[in-house]
Amino acid sequence: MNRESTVVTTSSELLAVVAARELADRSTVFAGIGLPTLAVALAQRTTAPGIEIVYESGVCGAHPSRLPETIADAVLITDSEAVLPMTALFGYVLQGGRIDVGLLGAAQIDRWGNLNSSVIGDWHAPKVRLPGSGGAMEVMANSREVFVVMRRHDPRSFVAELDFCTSPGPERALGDGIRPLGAGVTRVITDLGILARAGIGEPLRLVATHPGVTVEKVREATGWDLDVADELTTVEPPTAEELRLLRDEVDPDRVYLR
Amino acid sequence: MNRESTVVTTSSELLAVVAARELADRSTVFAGIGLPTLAVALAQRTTAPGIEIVYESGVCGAHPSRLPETIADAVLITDSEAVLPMTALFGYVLQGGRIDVGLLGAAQIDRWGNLNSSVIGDWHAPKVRLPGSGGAMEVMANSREVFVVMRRHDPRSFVAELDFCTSPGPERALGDGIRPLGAGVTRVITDLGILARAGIGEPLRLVATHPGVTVEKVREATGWDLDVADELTTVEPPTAEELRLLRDEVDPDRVYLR
Amino acid sequence: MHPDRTMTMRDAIAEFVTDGATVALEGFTHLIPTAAGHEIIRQGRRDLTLVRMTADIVTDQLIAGGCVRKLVSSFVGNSTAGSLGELRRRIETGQPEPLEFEEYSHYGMICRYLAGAQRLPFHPLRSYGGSDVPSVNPAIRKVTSPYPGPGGEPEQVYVVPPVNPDVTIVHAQRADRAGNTQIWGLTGIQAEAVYAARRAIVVVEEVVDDEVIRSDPNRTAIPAHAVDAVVECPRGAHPAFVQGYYDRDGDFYRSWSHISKDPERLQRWLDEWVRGTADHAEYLAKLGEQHWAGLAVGAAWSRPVNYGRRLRQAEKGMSR
Amino acid sequence: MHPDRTMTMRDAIAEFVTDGATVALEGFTHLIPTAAGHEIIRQGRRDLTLVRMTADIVTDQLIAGGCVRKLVSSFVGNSTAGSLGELRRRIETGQPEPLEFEEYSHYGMICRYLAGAQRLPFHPLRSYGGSDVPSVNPAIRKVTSPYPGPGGEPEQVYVVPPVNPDVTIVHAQRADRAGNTQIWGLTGIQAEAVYAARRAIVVVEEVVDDEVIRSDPNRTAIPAHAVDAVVECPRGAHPAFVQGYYDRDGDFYRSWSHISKDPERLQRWLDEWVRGTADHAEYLAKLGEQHWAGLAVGAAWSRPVNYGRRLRQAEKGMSR
Repeated sequence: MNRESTVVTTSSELLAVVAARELADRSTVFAGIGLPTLAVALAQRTTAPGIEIVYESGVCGAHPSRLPETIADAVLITDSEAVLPMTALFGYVLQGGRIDVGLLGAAQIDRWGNLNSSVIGDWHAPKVRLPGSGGAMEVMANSREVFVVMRRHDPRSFVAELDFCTSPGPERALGDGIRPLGAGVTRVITDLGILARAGIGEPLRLVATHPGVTVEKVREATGWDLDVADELTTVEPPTAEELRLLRDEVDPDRVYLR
Repeated sequence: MNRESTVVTTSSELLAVVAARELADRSTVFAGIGLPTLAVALAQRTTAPGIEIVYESGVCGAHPSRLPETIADAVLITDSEAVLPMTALFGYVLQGGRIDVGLLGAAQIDRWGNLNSSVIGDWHAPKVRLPGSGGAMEVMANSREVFVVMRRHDPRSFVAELDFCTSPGPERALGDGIRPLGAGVTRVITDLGILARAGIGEPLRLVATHPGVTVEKVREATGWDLDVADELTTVEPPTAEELRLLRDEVDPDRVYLR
Repeated sequence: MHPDRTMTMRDAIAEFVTDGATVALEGFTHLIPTAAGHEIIRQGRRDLTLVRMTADIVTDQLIAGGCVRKLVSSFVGNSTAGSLGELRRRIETGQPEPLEFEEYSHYGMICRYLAGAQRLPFHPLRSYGGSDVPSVNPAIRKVTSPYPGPGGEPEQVYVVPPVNPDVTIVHAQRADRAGNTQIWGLTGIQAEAVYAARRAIVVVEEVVDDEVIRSDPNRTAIPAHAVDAVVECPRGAHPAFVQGYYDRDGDFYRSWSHISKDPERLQRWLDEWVRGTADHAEYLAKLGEQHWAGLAVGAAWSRPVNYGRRLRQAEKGMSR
Repeated sequence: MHPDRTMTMRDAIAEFVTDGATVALEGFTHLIPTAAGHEIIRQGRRDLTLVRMTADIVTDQLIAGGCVRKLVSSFVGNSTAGSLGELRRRIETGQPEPLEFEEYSHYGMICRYLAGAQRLPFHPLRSYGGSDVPSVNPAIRKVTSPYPGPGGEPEQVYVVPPVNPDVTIVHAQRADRAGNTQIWGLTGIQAEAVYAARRAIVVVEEVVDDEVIRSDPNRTAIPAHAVDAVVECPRGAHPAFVQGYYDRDGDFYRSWSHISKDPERLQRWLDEWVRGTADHAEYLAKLGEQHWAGLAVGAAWSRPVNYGRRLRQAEKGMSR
């Protein structure tokens, strides 16, 4: 193992560190496996010691003996604090409004944070059939706010028009006559920087870039005319301590770190 | 204990025996404590060996070490086959249509089998405030059919007009624009005899009297002009074996037998 | 890392039960939060809206204690043991002051908790068609289904509105200090009542170590994230029972019909047993240890199940 | 007295799964009824409507086996391990024949099961507002609440219709011969899927004695009255896991993306592993006992709880 390699930071490490910082002081996170696992585990050790991760499978207060490979991995269940049936997890916890931050990914995102995880192309004869909503639509509709983590910031994913809107933000809900319960996407963390929006009615704006990334590069990688915040900052690179925690404590077997 | 006293049959014994016979070949019964407990326990030993009693508390397949004193008695839980949360009991079992026969009592019943267990007098300023529906309304709405057991057949209980309709039969539901799911009350077992009706749209008719009870006596004890079935029969008195089972096996401590 | 939510009963009631609040107490015959009800009386709370499916002895006591302005319930009776004297007086005679009563059926109440826990605007159910209950309770309404009925006709169904208590109080066998609460025997509507509420107090027979809870996570009916206070109060459900801990005090249930029948006797009882005791420990001391011998239960242990543990590569050959 | 509902897998599938039926298979990563799916393929069922929240490997196999006309689902993917080749071909190219697909979100599916289990005409939920899913699925509709929204305005909410499968098939750790079924670890939506169905088949790792079930009645997720057939089929969830019995076969999940990518390879796989085996025992024999050493799990036993036993009068003094 390569304890001293803090100079070279991988994309997974960068995204996990940035996401962990954004989770500061949150209580409950609804998250999947992979990058979100790393981010929450790091947040527990740094910015949000009391944070609890709730898994779509129904597990609360997991104490896994190994890094889980799926959201339903047996190691998440054994030694956990509660395993809820799906009716309780989706009905009482998620729709009941108990989640501070939902972490989502998607194939496409637009300027309002609406997400597509269903199809590329026409739904009736798609070029690519993607997995669909799963619980993503519910995470979007019910979490107080949503963070999206995108490994690759490019115009194919950051689009002016979604091919299909699977998980709509509050603006689309309002347009459909439905009262939204959460703020929708408030943070998008990518390999180029961070987009953010304050809440309903605001488009995503570039608020920070990673060191060495220009505003021009981010705007070129974005399929719509991206606004830039006045107070644009540069993301603080991962500290040696953050990297040590990730590499030595959170994922020593390199299950998700690449 | 008085093994040979089959001559003198108490009212509880009579009602329990008649109810047990009416439960022949039914699979699932939703029942309370007291007379229903005796009737189902006797049916299990005679007319309906496979019958299962489901309690409002959520207990299925009880094997109590003693006769239970309430529908939630601890002896019903220990050694039972399943204990369901209330959402499952009322939602999936009862409203889901899994109950063949619901057993109910009431303060008042009318010719259609509509029941009052809420108030005597005006609801807003009642002479007597009764317990109310509990789950009775749901038992009525959702069981395939309902048997009512009334210890005392008199004009105060068998009324032309209910003071208040707590648990309506299907005719009232239809009148309210709601599709009924069950047949409502099909049997009323009393200390004078048995009233029955074939189903929706039929009033209760006298179909059997206990030995020594005249039709006139039953009609006088009924607050409406009671129809009498053409094929009126006399209830077969409890057999020695039925009484032995009740007294020696079902309720040897005389918890409910009086 | 884990929050410690343990509090004394006095502090929990003082902090989370305020005058005028909507308070749900749940527990169906089993696990009734009696001790919490007594503490509400001791602290003299007023104008509460009390939500409770089966309004029973503790409800009668809270009403007699002057705490309750409005009752929302689906069954008002002393189990199979008789009447609730104070409740009947209030409703039948309006003396000493009237009690507002909002009446439902059991499933109506369950659906209100379900809607509350799920942040739904309403919950449909197949009850109430033709009943007089909606005529005295305008909160029970109808909706037309957007799908045709079995004969192709438009289908109507009754609905009830959500209930979102300011605080729900339940009693349970055990919890850890963070609030992960385990219940066995009748689990009732406790989880839904807690999730429907803005705040939740869990009163337990025992606060236990984390490992106890974590050895059987399926037993956790209420996860810690839904709990605001954990109060350890052994025998706090008396006269109700707690599966595996103590039995129902049937004599007390029967005696309540007599105590509550006479308003002066009822007030004397409250003065002596509730207002006259500092807390539940004093109430228990007054009952006496000998009283509990009659309510003791024997052992009937569940068989353990294996949750499994992931083996390291080296262990795998050996395990078979 | 107790009915004996045990059957062989062959007989249960032959009796309860008919051509053209609506069949729900549930189990969320955990307890997937794979062996039942394979038997459906062996028996050559056609034109099924398959209802399954997480359409995964067994779904891809059933589609490739020619059994499925229509899929009702909220997630179509091979977990985190890649794609479902056959499902994607059918949807993307319509080859070798098109697959009807009715798309929902997870909670949409859950609410369909809830409505089905409760005989409700519809179930409301807070999803779908602004989503394109209702535009491709006309079964998802809106209802106006009869209660005003928080600002007094009329409030709309989406609803889904009930699903009532002709048969639901689930896998579980254990059941008694009558069908009282116990599940631990992830319990998912299994109980609702069973209650929503006209018939239910429960496939279990072990049929156990009544006393095992009755020592812990809270563990019973599905009571006997809801079950039509109990099939004992150890290791019947492979490649999925069964908490406390065996672990997930991650290698198989990863290999499925490759197998299913090539339609001919996929058919060869079905010929060899499903159509070419007489039953699940032969499938297991083909995998080999050694394969299971890699999936073995260690021990993590739950701590027992006391359900209590009522004491006779004479015992009461002694128990304290």
